[in-house]
Amino acid sequence: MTQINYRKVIAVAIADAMRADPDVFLIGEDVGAAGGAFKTTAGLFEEFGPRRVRDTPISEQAIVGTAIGAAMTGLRPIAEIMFADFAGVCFDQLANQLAKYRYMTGGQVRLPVTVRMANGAGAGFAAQHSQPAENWFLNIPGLKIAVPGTVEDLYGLLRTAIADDDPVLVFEHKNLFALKGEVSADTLAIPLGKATVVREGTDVTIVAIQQMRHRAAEAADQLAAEGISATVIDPRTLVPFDDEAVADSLRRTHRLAVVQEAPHGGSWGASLVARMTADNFTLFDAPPLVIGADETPVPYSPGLEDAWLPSVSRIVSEVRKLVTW
Amino acid sequence: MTQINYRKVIAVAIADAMRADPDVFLIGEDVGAAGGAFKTTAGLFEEFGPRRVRDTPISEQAIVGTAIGAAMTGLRPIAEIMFADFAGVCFDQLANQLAKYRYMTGGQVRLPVTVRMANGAGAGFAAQHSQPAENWFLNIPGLKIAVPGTVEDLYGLLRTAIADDDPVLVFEHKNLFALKGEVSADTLAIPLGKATVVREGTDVTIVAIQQMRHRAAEAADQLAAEGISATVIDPRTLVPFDDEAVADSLRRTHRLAVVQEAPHGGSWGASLVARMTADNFTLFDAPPLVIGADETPVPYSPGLEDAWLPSVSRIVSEVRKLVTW
Amino acid sequence: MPVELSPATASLAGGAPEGAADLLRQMWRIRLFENTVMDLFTRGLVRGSTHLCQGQEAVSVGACAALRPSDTMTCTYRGHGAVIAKGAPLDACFGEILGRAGGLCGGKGGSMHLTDVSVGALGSNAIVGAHLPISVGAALTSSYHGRGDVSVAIFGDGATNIGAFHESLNMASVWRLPVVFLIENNQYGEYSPLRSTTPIDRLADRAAGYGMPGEYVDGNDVVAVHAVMEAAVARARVGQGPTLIEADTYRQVGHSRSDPATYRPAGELDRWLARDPITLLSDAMRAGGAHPPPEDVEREAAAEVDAALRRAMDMPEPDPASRLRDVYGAAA
Amino acid sequence: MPVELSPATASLAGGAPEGAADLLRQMWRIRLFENTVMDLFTRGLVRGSTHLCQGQEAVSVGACAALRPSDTMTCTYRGHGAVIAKGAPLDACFGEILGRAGGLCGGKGGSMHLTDVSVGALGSNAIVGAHLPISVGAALTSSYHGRGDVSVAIFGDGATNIGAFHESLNMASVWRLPVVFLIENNQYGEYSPLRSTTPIDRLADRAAGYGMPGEYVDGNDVVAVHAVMEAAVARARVGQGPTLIEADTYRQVGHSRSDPATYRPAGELDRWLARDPITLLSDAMRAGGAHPPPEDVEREAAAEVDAALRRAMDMPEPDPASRLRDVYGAAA
Ligand SMILES: Cc1ncc(C[n+]2csc(CCOP(=O)(O)OP(=O)(O)O)c2C)c(N)n1
Ligand SMILES: Cc1ncc(C[n+]2csc(CCOP(=O)(O)OP(=O)(O)O)c2C)c(N)n1
Ligand SMILES: [Mg+2]
Ligand SMILES: [Mg+2]
Repeated sequence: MTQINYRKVIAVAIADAMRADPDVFLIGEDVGAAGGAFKTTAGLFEEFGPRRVRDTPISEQAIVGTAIGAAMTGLRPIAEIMFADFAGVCFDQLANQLAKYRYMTGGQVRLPVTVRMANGAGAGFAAQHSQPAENWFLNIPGLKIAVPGTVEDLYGLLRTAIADDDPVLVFEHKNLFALKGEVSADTLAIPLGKATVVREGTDVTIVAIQQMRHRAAEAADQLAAEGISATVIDPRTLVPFDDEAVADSLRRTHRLAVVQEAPHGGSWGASLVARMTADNFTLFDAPPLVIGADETPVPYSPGLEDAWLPSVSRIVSEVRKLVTW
Repeated sequence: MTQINYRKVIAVAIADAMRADPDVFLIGEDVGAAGGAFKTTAGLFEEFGPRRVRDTPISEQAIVGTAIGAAMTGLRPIAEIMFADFAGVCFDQLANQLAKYRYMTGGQVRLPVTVRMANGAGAGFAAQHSQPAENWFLNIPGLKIAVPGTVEDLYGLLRTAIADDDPVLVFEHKNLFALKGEVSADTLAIPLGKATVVREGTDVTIVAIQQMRHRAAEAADQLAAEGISATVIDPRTLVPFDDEAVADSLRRTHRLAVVQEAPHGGSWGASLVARMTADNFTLFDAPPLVIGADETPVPYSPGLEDAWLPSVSRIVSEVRKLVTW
Repeated sequence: MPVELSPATASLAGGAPEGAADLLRQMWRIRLFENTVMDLFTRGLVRGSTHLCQGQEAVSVGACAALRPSDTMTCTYRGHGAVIAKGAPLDACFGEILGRAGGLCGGKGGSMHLTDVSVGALGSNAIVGAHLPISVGAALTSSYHGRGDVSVAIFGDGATNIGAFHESLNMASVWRLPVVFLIENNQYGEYSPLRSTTPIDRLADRAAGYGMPGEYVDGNDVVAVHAVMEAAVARARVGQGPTLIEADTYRQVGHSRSDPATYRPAGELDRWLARDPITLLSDAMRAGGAHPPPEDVEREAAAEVDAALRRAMDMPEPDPASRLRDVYGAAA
Repeated sequence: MPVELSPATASLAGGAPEGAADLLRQMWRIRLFENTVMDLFTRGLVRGSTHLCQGQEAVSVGACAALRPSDTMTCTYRGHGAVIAKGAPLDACFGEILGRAGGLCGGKGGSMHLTDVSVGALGSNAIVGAHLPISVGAALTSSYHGRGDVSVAIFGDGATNIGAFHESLNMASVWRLPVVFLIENNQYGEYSPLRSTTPIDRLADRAAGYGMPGEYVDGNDVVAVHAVMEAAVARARVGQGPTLIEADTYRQVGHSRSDPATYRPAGELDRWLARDPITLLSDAMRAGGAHPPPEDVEREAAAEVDAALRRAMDMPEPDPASRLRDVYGAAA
């Protein structure tokens, strides 16, 4: 298989899903003729036409609501919310409708809706276009959440999300668009709730997603040079979450660090730590650590944003302290 | 001072604030002539008139946005969002505007906006009118969050919120409306970020807010009868959070249980546990525990909703297990 | 503001048309259902809140009579009437409000969320305006498959001021989707009279801003509602796009169970009671000497409602463990 | 869709009015500012994104010329022109886009969030439609204090389809607040031509749905924009409520820095370039033999922009620790 990047694999996954199932369609602002604001849906309009690739007005509530109504009546919509931050303008549709409709109706409807959103900081887009917005949805049962950090995971999780009968939010990290990878037949079958072990080590378990997965892996390389052996785990989905993969590693390392792009309050990292300390208390030889961003909005200026995001060197130094605790 | 209930003290606090500062005004759906959907603002329209007590169309985005614009230009708005769940339809205004405006402009504006919302489960309002929505805002730096659980705290925190130069979300728990209490001169001065110790004990620290604070206190009574001595702490505000009060108690009890109305993922309880285990790891003699609701939307039927919410007996039995861990 | 309407409007002036008995029967079923629900709440047999539609029956009955079973409908927390009019069984409706296992939603939804997908009642929504885009989505499915099914969203006057209304009408019009937006203008949003929240007199006029037809109809005249809906549905079915309809009516009861509705101007309720939709149709039927006579229709409906309530009262409470089901379909 | 406009419209046909040189100077300052920003991005001196307004200068310049300093204005990510027109200093605008400590927002906001509260430029918003209710709030303050100040929200054609637009216009009208809603209709929302997302031809027509006046104006004719704004502002100041204005113009550049704008029909750009707002005004001034001549105005503006850029380039980077400030005002 040929190399492809994180940006381009999106359209490949969507096209494959659309070819496989005539009920799959794509809806969003400029997803069609223009190929997407990030060019992540280029070529789909040409192949599938305006019936299945629909450019919308700037109306996120209508986009998500339309996807819900279409899903309820048998279609399998993929809705794009251009930047994850814009989930704010359709939050009711996501949190009160999409997440709850099946439950409130006692299971009368299926909601196979995939909502794709470009996520995350590090590209100079400032406070309203950079939030790691996956954390907004953690306390809303009914939504599944995928956070792919590689080309393979993005392809595989997107296919899985589209095929899943429940709502799945797929966060595409916009600072990973240039990342390269290969899509093979295996990638098709990435289930929700299955972590991947990025590297194996014995001294500490580092859990990280998306942009931070890569920084964590780089930090692990540097730590290895110092003789510190780190496991790096990417859970790939936050709901469901593969607690067992983390616990399994903890049984060997007895130390846990979560690296995340978000501030601490209400984050997935904090929730993971709370679950792990509740369920695997005796495994810990040192305090669990969450390495995250400052409790501020995302600043614009490059120097400020770089300082805001956990850097490789900060990860290295905090993990080093953890290991020697 | 005379007894007053949680429902009625709201209008007292608002009236006192409006008398003290002519720039304070109230805006929301049916807050005026009708005295509020929960009758929490009764009498204000009669005293202050339509200029300062403004009934709005059903337009939550416009309500919050108007409050922001008014605050930025010198007023001190109190905006009511009738049910906290409706924060979904104005989430952008809360999360991307109110929380970030000061920061994005480099501190050019003050945003003394108080947003009041009726919160919580237990009254048979079903999935779209019962969520403990305070957890939606934890990963959004820039918002302060008050969760008063008594008449005194509601009065005091509402006054403090209105006087504060930053945005404060005040969650009023609708299952506490009948709760009685007294408002005295002291209550005026409840700062944000200052917990209250509901009862002192030596075996376990229970942290809980609003409805669950009362259930926790009742559970503590029952546990006391069994010889288990529990401290119950109500943090009263989630942002800022009085970590020190919890840590201080942990130094004596070495055991922590959070009782919350919400599911675990992304909750304030999980975040608190993660902070405590990171900062006070050696204090723990047993795994920290979060007693919360199921990971489902709030069901309607009384039997289902009662099973969903942590009950006094569930708190008792889980804390009992924790203490003997 | 609604013009003062004569006791009988044009469509009923010449007597009741064929099929009037069916329309009357539906209105009685709803009226008596709602009266019974009110009674259940008053007796403390139900907790939470409920929003009733006595006086507004002509809107949902007239509208749903213009639909075929494969057409879909969404509505609000004040949707008991609409869900019944679309064909949901009365016993399962009662059962849901009572929170029973045999309720439409197994007791998970309650009064504000009556849903019966099997008859095309796609859901009652408790967030003002939120179901409009969902109906747009149902219309999209119809158009996607070329089915000719029509989707109807029924909502209140107050909902015309929320963002989702605007986005839905615009998108439906751009895409010429088969959806009808039906405003059940009962003159109030909670306790606020329409004129205090809305700067125009005719809500149907908002249609122009979306390039779609806007129709106004006497919402207490079930035959007139039916006629205007039939025309809108016919346009939608053949691909001519959405319509906005304003049906003027009146909420004869409070907003919710705790509301005594003291904010109404003196005499207003009486004026509207004189134009009660059931009375209007019954009078027209009597004038034409209809068979069966209206009294028989009422009696049969009452018997049906009573029997349904008894069945519902016998339904078991849901198993507490059932609260953990139906969050996800696929394994989570 | 915009009618084809003649090269010079009515207001400029008789030559340029008094004050034309000031309007021209503002347009040149903005044009050259934007050209410079484009150059900074092309040279990789700025990261993130930027949205420029070349070709649209007449809208913000004409609008802001109708305002007094205590009047307020909000705008979008495409707001450099509006913020400059309202009076923000060029060097601090450059500084902000460059992310410098001396930028308007200390480097925290960037290109999409230029804000200068001291001159009434209350903020540039990066969420489509989100600033409309904020401008309603500023108008509320004015009316609360009886100040007579007017609040203006400038936004794009695409923003007229989002919920916040609807809620804002409705509430402003119900309360007759002193706010002007100004649509800068540049024919596209990102890459989508207006007609593909909006089912009506004249956006100003939406005003009727809110019971407020709707005005259409040639947005490339700065004098015409100014005139229609003055009338709306005058109405607002004396308590006659809001106005919706649609100013037709054209985005001569791509949506954002990465957009080559290949979706434009052949010839469209040329037709609009022929009606460039700066050219139109300059021609009218020349026809009237204006002093100073347009060339002098351009030259002075260029010198001013150059000097401002140099000052901005000399501003220091912000202290990294400053990222922790300005979240809260009171201690958190
Ligand atoms: C987004 C949102 N805001 C507010 C409410 C509270 N609320 C429930 S019903 C209602 C009035 C709705 O009025 P209208 O649309 O006229 O419908 P009606 O109740 O008259 O049928 C309001 C404000 C809500 N449910 N959702
Ligand atoms: C709520 C929201 N949805 C989508 C976007 C992405 N977006 C940025 S600009 C833009 C187009 C806006 O078009 P218009 O209102 O005409 O303004 P213009 O850019 O033409 O000035 C879009 C869709 C956004 N910023 N906010
Ligand atoms: Mg109404
Ligand atoms: Mg535009």
